Amino acid sequence: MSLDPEHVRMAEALLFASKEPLDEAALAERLPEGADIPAILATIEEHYRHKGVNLTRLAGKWTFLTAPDLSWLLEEERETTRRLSRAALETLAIIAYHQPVTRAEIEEIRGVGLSRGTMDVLFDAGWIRPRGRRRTPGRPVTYGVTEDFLIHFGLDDIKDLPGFDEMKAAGLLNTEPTGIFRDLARANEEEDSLEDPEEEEL
Amino acid sequence: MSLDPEHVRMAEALLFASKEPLDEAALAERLPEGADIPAILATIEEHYRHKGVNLTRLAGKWTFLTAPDLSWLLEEERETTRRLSRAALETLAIIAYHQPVTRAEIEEIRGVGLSRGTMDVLFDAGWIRPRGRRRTPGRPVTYGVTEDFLIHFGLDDIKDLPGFDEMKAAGLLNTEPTGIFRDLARANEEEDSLEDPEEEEL
Amino acid sequence: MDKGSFDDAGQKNTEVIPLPSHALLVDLDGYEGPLDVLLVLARDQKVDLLKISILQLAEQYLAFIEQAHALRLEVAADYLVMAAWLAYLKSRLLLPVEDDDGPSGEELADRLAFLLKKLEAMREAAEKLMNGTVVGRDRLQRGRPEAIRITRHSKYECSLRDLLQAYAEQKERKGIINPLRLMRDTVFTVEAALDRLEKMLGTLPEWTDLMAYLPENLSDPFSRRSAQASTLLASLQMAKEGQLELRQGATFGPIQVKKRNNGNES
Repeated sequence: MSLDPEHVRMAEALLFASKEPLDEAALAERLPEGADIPAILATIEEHYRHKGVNLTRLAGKWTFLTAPDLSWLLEEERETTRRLSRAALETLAIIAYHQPVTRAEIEEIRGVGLSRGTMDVLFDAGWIRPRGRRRTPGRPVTYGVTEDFLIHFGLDDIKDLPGFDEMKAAGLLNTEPTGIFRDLARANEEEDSLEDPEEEEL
Repeated sequence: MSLDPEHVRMAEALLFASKEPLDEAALAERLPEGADIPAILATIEEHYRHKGVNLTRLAGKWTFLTAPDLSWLLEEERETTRRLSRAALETLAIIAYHQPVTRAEIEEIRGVGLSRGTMDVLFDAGWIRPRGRRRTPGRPVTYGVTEDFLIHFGLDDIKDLPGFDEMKAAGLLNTEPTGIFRDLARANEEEDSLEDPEEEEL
Repeated sequence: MDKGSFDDAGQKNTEVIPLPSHALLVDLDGYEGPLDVLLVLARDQKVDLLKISILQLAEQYLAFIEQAHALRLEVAADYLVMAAWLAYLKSRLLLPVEDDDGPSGEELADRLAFLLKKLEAMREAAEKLMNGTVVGRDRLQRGRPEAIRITRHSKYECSLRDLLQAYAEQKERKGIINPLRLMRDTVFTVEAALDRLEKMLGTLPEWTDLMAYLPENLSDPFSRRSAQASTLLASLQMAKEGQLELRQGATFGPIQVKKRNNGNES
């Protein structure tokens, strides 16, 4: 049986304009009676096979899609400069000073739950990474900062993070001492040998 | 010079993928350097000329559209078009054919004051825009149509408006005041500026 | 204001039926000013507008205004100004020219005819535009555009000072506020709500009550309230990310959500 080229044109237009992929029944309903839908689709499929767009079957329905080898054309990379939210900043600081630290510990320190986006932002920035699992019930993941973090903040080593007194001396802080930084500095020195014995690698 | 068929595929993919018309610069930016964009477009245009979708030039940009003769088929996909009042439609036509045109000139042609809503509707639809100021006393704002207008009405250029050349040749598109009903126009302007004090702002 | 509305395609526009003049009086409001009335009257003469008898037209218009007065219809000022102007034009046309200041009656008549011609041209143009090829109505764009996927590489700005200050401030704040202890078992977390919403959203394409997304097995009122709050927060988060749309018909009314078609994200 020979195909009516008009039917092919109609199917082409419908498949192009439709907001959803169309199944054969939907096409049959719109095309003149007696149109040989499978043959029409086969013709179009073959015709577009080597073009920039292909007729593709998705879940039993038909739609035009960009040829897979050209999908890179539709990708664009953009760089935007953003500021960290307060929550992200605090979380990052906690991870830096307390690493390896679990999510629950971060929440404990901040006194509020961590929203998912906060950690995502820090991962996105490339500043934190999972370090291993704590050997406690539930084996929670621990987090630490990355090499990028050190590079960004100009630190050779995580131990170079200034303690409170130094910061105050340098005029970086105007908060009154609460003692925590001293404890913290000590805690870091004691616990934060780089390969933490408590950790196992992920 | 022979065309690289891969370039044609790429342009095809880009034009198919985008709902908005693309200009040659946008294509050139995404295609490999040295791609002969006009030749590629000419090839695609010709290839699709008798298909269910055609490559069409609108407002100087390129896009695939369903073939004009298949309009009847696409009832379901049709977008609901905006209902325009008669005043709005006439005003739109006057702006399109006479641009750049001032509010007073529109009123002169229609012989009636423009109610504020009329222009608002057209701005809202994204079809008109302020173009500048006329260098006459009072420096009135002039208006013109937008690219969206051209695209919506399937025009490549303002000169493609139906009957544009004939009207122009017949002098029907001159905006010089006819000098009659000066009283009438003045009566309208005064009335209008009362309800509409910030009209002069761009 | 604009009384005469078009049908969407604007077909109605052109059907300016040559009405007998008395019919004009019935619906004065339907006219777009005096020129519009003149144009309708002029079409009665069924000649090119440039060859029209302006004298006859002026008489018709004046009769029209008179009748409106007789019927005590309110006639707007600009219609009256036009009547006065036409009365003047009529006298200029009928009386021999005595002085040479200003344009002659014939010149004025020609200008009026030209103005009518212009308005008619615009009216026809408007109609042709609406009856022409309209993209979105007669020729369609791609129904499922494939948006250019933008991969954003965010570069975060943050100085060491920012970081340390945040840490110090946080520590201080915590010293004042008692840590909040969450009752983990009964609390339905925002994360859980996000997961649940994301998984379920695709299955319900239409506007759906947000509360339909709550887990079913919530027995005690506390869990239920927690789930409600978390689900609302999750939906706000997802709306912000452009994944769904939210609507609320009235204050305290049900909040509805719908998956957003991110088809033409640019």
